Amino acid sequence: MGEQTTHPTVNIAGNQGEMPFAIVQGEPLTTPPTDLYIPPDALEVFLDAFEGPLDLLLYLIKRQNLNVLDIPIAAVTQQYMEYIEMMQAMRWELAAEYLVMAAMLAEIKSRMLLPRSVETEEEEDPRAELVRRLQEYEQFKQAAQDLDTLPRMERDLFAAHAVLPVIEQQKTEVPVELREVLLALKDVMSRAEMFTSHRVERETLSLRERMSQVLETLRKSEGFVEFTQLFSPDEGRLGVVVSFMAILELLKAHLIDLAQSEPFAPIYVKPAAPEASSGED
Amino acid sequence: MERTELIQVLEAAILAADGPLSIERLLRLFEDNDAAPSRADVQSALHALEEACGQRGIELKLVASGYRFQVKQAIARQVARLWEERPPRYSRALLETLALIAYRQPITRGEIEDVRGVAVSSHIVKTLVEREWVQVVGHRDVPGRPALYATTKAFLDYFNLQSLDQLPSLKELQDIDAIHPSLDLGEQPADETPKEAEAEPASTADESVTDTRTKHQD
Amino acid sequence: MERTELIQVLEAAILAADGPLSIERLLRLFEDNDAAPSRADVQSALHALEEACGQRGIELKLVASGYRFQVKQAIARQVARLWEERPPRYSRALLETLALIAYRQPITRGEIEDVRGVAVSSHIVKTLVEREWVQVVGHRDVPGRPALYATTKAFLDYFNLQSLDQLPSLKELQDIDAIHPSLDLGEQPADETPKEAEAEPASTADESVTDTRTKHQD
Repeated sequence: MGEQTTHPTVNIAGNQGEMPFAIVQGEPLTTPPTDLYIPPDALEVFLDAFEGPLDLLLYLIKRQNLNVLDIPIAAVTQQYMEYIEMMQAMRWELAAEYLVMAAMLAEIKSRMLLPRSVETEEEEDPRAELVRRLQEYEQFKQAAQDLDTLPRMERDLFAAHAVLPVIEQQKTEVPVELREVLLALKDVMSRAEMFTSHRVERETLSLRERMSQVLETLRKSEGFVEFTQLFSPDEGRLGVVVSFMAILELLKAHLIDLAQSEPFAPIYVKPAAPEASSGED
Repeated sequence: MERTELIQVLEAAILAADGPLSIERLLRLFEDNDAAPSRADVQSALHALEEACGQRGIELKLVASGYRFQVKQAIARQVARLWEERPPRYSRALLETLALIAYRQPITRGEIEDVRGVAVSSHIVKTLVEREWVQVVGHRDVPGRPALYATTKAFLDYFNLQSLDQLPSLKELQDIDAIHPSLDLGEQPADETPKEAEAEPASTADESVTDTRTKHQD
Repeated sequence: MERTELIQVLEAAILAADGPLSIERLLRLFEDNDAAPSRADVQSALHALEEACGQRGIELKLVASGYRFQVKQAIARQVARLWEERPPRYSRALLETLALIAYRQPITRGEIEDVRGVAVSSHIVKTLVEREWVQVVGHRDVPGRPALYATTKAFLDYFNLQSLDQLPSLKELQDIDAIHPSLDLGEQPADETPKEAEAEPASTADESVTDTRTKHQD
């Protein structure tokens, strides 16, 4: 919503013809209507231009260069009512706030007409509350305009940015706790419905570890490894058994091959691949 | 750490960051550094950086959440041509709501509506919250426990301010007593304002607008 | 247009833009300008700008789509600490992949995908290999010869384990919440190992998830 169409010029008297007050069927209305007649087409625009009854009332007062502190309540009320009636006649759904204001004005007007009782000291001016609200509203209407004129980002200010170059060998050492890994495994296993198995897996793990070790040894030696080299006697019988199981396991999985040139000759272990280390993934 | 190097790192960091950087955040850059600069070192380096911008197209600016570099206002219009889209404009309703939150915070939606005399659309509140200009800071302890809104640092940053103090001051309210001194309303504090207020109530508003505008045009 | 001003506008524009700016785009900034600089002017100004960076934390770089300022390589690492505040976290997908490699090694990517039910991104595998927690220990002799992944000593070291045995069994995992966070798992007796390992070593390695389940139901 543009400022031009929404801001009724605050200071009216003798200060016309700058910005169009509204555009009606292509014709700019540079002067806010000075009497109560508003072209029917303009009425909607007119109403849109106000942020509510206080805004409209403020406009009516300012238009006549009246002091907010000393509103001729009868005249203003009459004008306000005429707007409201006109709008109602056009069958626009008026926001309830406009009608509430109409009632308030009517009440103030009637209270102003009542003769003052002399005894009641410190009687409040019936307009006091209205004046307070009008001023308060005007205060923030102004504050909003001021805010709008502050230099602001995107419109008047632009932040300056430089990019960060790709940082060489930047190791992002993300800390991970084992517990997190285990929780992840638990999740994936539950998803895969693996927990129905009641097997004890601890052994399998040592077996699997050994399988990996055997494969790694093979990979590092880039070819044949003598069978016996895959065992380390200092691990004891247990270690030897696990190594042996691992080799059998790898054989069964066709991950390694055994080769022997003649009976009782040394047995060699090699990766099952035609070529040792090619094309990962 | 060498002062020259410090200045360079500060410049680069502020330029590389996604938003303004506070001194605290800048200090943390050197935390594990053996020769970590002191707060005073950093402040003095920032000062040097500010001065070094004299001949440059950008300036170092301190806003609510810290330091940022921004295009100098004098050439901002020229640079703005980079973007085809016009900058967003905000409706009066939104600006009035925002102004009320800024000046009266913390404030409920109902209280905003009381002043504006019309309902505040949820759309406006949503926009303000989404832009991170406004946040809910609590709830008023009345039936319905309405949310209390306040402005954020991002709001100040956006409007190039360091603190709420820097907002343009509100136009003074005038006492109706100025007209009818016999009627003591007792509500408003009876300060010295009425005298000046009497002078020309309507014009002050307009003047301040023009002031601000001309100030920021050059 | 003054050369000084031109340099300022170019600097500001390149810093304010969202991406690199080509000479053409920069020239368009002055399109309606009476004293619009020539292409040669702009180029010479850019050169001056480049030289002016000597003592600064940033440098002017020409990349494929144009000019941009970037933090000098020498201090980039220091500046990058701005983002270190929030320690990065590995994704669930990465942790699951790691866990599956640990428990099911040697394992192919396809097998990991079978269990997880979703594709494993190469990025994850790359991260794990770069971190040296996982290595390729061979290739499965099936079409495509997929790599077989296994965990490394560095993996054990990082998690303070002496061997994979110290990881809780799958069964124990079900009660993981009962496991002490410090995971002092080294107490478990190792002597039953051979017997049960004998039980059916092959199945776990090769056969699919479902097979394992059905075979080992008591």
